[in-house]
Amino acid sequence: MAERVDRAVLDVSKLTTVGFGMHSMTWWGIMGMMAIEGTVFLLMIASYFYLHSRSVEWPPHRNPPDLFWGTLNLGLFLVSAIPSEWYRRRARKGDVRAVQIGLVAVSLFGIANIVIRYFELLHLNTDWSIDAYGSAVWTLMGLHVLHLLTDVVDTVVLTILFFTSLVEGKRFQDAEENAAYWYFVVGFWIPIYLVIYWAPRWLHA
Amino acid sequence: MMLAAVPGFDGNQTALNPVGPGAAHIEFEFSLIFWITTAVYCIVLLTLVISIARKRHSLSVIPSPIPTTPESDRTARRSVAAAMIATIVLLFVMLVGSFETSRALGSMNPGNAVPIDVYGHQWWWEVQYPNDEAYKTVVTANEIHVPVGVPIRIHGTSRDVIHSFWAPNVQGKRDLMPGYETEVLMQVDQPGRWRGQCAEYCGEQHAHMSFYIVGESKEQFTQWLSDQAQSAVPPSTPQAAHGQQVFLTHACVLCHTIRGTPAGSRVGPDLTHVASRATIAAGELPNTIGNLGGWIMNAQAIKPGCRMPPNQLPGSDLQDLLAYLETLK
Amino acid sequence: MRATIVILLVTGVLLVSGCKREQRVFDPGSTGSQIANGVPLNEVHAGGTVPVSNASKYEGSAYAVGEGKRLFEAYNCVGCHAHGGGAIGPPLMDSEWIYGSHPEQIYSDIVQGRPNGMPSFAGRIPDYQVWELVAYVRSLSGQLPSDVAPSRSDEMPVKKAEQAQPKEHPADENPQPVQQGRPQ
Amino acid sequence: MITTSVESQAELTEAERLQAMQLEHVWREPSGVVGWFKAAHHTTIGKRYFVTAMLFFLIGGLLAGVMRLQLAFPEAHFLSNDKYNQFFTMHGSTMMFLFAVPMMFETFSVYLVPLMVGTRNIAFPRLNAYSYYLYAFGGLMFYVAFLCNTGADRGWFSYVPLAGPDYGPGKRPDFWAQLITFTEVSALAVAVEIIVTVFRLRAPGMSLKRIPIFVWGQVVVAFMVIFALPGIVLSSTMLLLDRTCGTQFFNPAVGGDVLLYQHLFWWFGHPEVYLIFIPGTAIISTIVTTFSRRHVFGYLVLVLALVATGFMAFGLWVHHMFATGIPQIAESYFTAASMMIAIPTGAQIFCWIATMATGKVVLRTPMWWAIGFSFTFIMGGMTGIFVASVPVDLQVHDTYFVVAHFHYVLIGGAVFPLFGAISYWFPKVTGRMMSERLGQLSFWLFFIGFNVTFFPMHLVGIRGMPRRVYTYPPNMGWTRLNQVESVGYVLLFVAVLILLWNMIKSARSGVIAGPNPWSAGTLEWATTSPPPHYNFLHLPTVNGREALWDAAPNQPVVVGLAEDARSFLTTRTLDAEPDGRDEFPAPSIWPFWAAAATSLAFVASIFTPWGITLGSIPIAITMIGWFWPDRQPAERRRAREIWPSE
Repeated sequence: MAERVDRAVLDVSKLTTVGFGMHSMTWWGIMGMMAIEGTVFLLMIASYFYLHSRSVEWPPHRNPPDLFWGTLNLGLFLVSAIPSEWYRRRARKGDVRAVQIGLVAVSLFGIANIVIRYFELLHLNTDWSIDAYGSAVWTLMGLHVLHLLTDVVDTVVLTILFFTSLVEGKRFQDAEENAAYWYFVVGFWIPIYLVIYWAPRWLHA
Repeated sequence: MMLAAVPGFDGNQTALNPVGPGAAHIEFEFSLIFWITTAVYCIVLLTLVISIARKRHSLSVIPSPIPTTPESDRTARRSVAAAMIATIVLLFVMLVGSFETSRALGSMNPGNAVPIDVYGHQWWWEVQYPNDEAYKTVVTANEIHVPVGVPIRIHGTSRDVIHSFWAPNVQGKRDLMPGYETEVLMQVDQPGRWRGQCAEYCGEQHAHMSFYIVGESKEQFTQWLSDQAQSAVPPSTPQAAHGQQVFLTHACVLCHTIRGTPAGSRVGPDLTHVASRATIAAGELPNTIGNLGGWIMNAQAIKPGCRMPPNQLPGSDLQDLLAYLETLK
Repeated sequence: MRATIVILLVTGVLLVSGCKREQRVFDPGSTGSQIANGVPLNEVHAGGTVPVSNASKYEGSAYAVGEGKRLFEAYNCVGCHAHGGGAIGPPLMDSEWIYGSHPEQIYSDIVQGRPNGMPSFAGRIPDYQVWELVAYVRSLSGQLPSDVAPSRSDEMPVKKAEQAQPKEHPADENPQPVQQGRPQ
Repeated sequence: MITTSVESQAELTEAERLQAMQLEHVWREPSGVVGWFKAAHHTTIGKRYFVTAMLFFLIGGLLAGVMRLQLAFPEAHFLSNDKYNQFFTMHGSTMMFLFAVPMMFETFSVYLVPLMVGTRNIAFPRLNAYSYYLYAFGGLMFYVAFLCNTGADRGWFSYVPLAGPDYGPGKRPDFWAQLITFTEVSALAVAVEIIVTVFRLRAPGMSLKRIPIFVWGQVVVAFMVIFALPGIVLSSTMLLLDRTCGTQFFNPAVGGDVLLYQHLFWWFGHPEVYLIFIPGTAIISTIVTTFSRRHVFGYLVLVLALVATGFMAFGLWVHHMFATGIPQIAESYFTAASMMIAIPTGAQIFCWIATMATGKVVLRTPMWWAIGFSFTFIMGGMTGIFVASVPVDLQVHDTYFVVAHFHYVLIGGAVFPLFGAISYWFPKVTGRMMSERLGQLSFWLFFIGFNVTFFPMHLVGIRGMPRRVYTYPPNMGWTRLNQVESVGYVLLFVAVLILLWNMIKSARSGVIAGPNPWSAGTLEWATTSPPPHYNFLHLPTVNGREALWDAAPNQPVVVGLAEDARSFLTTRTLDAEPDGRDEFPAPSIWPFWAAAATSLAFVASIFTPWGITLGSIPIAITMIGWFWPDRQPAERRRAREIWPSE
């Protein structure tokens, strides 16, 4: 491109157009979202314990949620991190096939998580309209369900996208960030799981 | 140091005219902060104006930026540092003052305090003087009689939404919240009627939710308390007798209590000694027979949204009812 | 643009219902504040007249229904009817209506009283409070729109919030509102 | 008239003219009605934010006028108590959620930050458009509700239980809660955009210590938004759940707690105040620098002060709850923390004074607003110390003293800088100067009117007048002062009208400004006024804190970005060294549809718990439409991809 010779220039035409992690815009966006939603989760957990501090019995004359389904889901979440991590790394290499397989796998995991989540909700042994404890448990659960659903939808859409001819560098970035967001959903399930399933047991004792 | 001298701040609902140790402590801290901040404000803005005036430049031309070096900024740097130090010192002074005041308020001796229960309602104050013998418990409304020079322990909560109990001449405010029991220690050193008002927005009639703290000598107070402990006097005149019947056969009885009669509902204020109070409608109207009549006929026109329904009694019934209520000294 | 129109339409609907729902009449005026009495509803009487339309005015206003809920406690209706489930008095949440489920009928139940314990409020409370009670009582069995019926109370939850109450279908639901206020 | 020094339109070479045409073609905003809804350039969206926020400012001001009329006379019946409660709640909520934050944060950061850091557009432009539409729809919903007598009436804080299911009949508090949801989503979106813009899109050479203070201010605010708003996200959601789904968060009878709401609300509410005036102080730093004709004194101190204020803001929320009777130890901590806030604020003020004292002060209109700011904002800070001291607060809390205090802080700290900023950046946005005469006239009227209106509130507050009362008894000694306040309102009103008139008139017939009428130092002045949609013909590089003042004789420009696409340069966060090339998405109608779908879901959820559940389906569909890539640009990008070599 024609430039006046006397004008000092900084030529950037050799810079990469595809970047991962901190080099990708989307990564920063996702980080922002996580910061926001993470704060919501933390404040909700804080509210849970605040309500506990204001009550005599916890949970108020009823059993804590049944452990089975929640723990099962926890296990499933943790396992799902393996294919997720695998396709995340392959995405950095631009390996379409691997990313396709990984995304399909994680989508299936996600759907399984949702199904199990349904049974979890059936075994919380409380109701949101009974008392503040019930409200807190259900809201905490609801928040996580919301993220789970959103991310599974994202993943499915991205999976479909990866079977079209629209695949390009940006899509691999998306794939990587999708994995990152999945870790967020998985990661926050651990504290929430502990609060919902174990806090009542420990606080009860 | 005192700001109470300032005209306009000598009213019966102002923090700067303290009539008890609580408000007095606060007034001291208030004045301390007032004088410091006023001085600082003047100095800072004076400096600002002067420096602008000295460095003012013509408007027509915007001069090109002037180069600055660490050297050229040395004096500025020193003065800013000095100003910062001064700020921190003064803040510290005011902070200590604040802590001292809090401590003083906290250390008001609760030992022999007179216990009084206050319950916030939309939009009036229920006042109780608890007594070990329940039947001697005095229940009244919107008027808190206290002996002068004796610590009072106000024990309060709310029956509905959040209200805030505040009589500035006596003590700082305290919120009355559903689900919470709270305690305020206070003391009135001057006889008189000190006005208080709800200070937390509580709905339609938040503006008309006031009360009076009546400081009186120990004797007067004990006298008043024993009077209030009595049941209502039975009606002596036929008119009053009929008035009582009106009361018991109309809506009144559904909400109000008159001890010594079948009327025992706790929805509205206890009227056993209503005639002994100076105001009605939570301090809004002087307790005259005319106001009382208007209030009974259509409270909604006076205090829209309040819980007292209109009662369009036939003229004679109303007269008798009023006559009866007037006997409830 | 189109979506803005959609939004405007939605809000337009709210506008119509909203104005009525949010109405807060504090001073019921001379008619409303007349002390209710037991006269037959169809008989014209100073302030005592109860036009059929009157009910909707109260059943449309969330504030009026809320007041009704408060009076239901204040006037100790709960004493016999509990919070709608019934105890000494009949339940008010079901589709069973001994004296009819229409507002005018419930009005006269309250004003005239009924055999076996239902006292008459005639000559005691003002007309408009009766209507507020009527509106609330009908909300107990889900007869009112859910955006008008009260939400949960700040008490021990003993039943669904009125606004979440499924609509019961009384036997006399469909026939025209009775012209004659007296129970058939 | 003024003579603008330094670079007026440098003559373009033939090559540059072609380049300009090419960029103009690539970056042009879609035309037509539909195109209007596709627009995604930060200057376009920024202007829309400004107009909308200004509109709400006027409406809020008018509400205040009606209240002043009601309060001018004791026991007045001009407004019923029911109406008055709606008016003061609408006034507060409008000024906080629909004016102050969208104006001081969204408007200014969206329009100015990309220009100031020297890039072509804001990060995530489509999200930016989405945030605007949500904000607009939220305000629309709130006021349509108000028009049908469903105006929020429980105060801008809507404390439970008063706003709760048992004491807030109808749908008024629900609309309030959803307004919160609307505005918080848009603010959060912009916060993310600003952080990424500043961290990734700065001009080469603009290392951390060269970022303009204004940009620093907006970054601090963006972070505060991210961590503060979740507080009210939760509290308003809990409120809505309690009201519509029968949850028991705030029902003391079954373990609920009314203070939980206050804690969550003020966790947001206190930072809220700071994120309203931090942009204000940042604007003042900018104006003072330009009109003192020198680099600002104590750049580092100013930046640290902003950051410190941001952090401290989260340690003070309880000082709004002193009257609830909290433990002594907590009291002491929050008193100390609240007073400490005076240190960073004081530091900033001293630095400004030092800047003026060692510079050449040019008293143009923006500078007058800066001076007015000092008088009012410092006063607000001083009364802030009263409020910070627990014992004193127990007397002044919820009285007109506090009303006076926060109007001095917020009008002093936000509206004065805002009006200063308008007269300062107006030439950049419109290409024309504002009338100096009218500008100073409106300043003096506003300054006097403001003090006449709000100073007496201190006094009436100390005389015991509580807030949020729709009337007062005649014998309290409050009447005269209230009447003075009402008169002051008229002055304020006229002043604002003159300002508006000045804007309209100058936009049409003002003197042509040229790129840099104030010969200021920051990058937004390095391009034409108004800026083209590609912002800069050559992306600039930076050599100092005031890019234009410190530019080297032959300051390099960036070349090598594809000009047939909306491409831009990313730089590293710390040293702003070039890092990579990327491409902005094209304008699209989808953000608008997504916003519409979201709005429908929010409004529906006021009336049925299913609103969100079912409403999420159209949201999902529109979002997918939004993110689904177009074939042609995808192929072009793929053709030119350069992958990192690992």
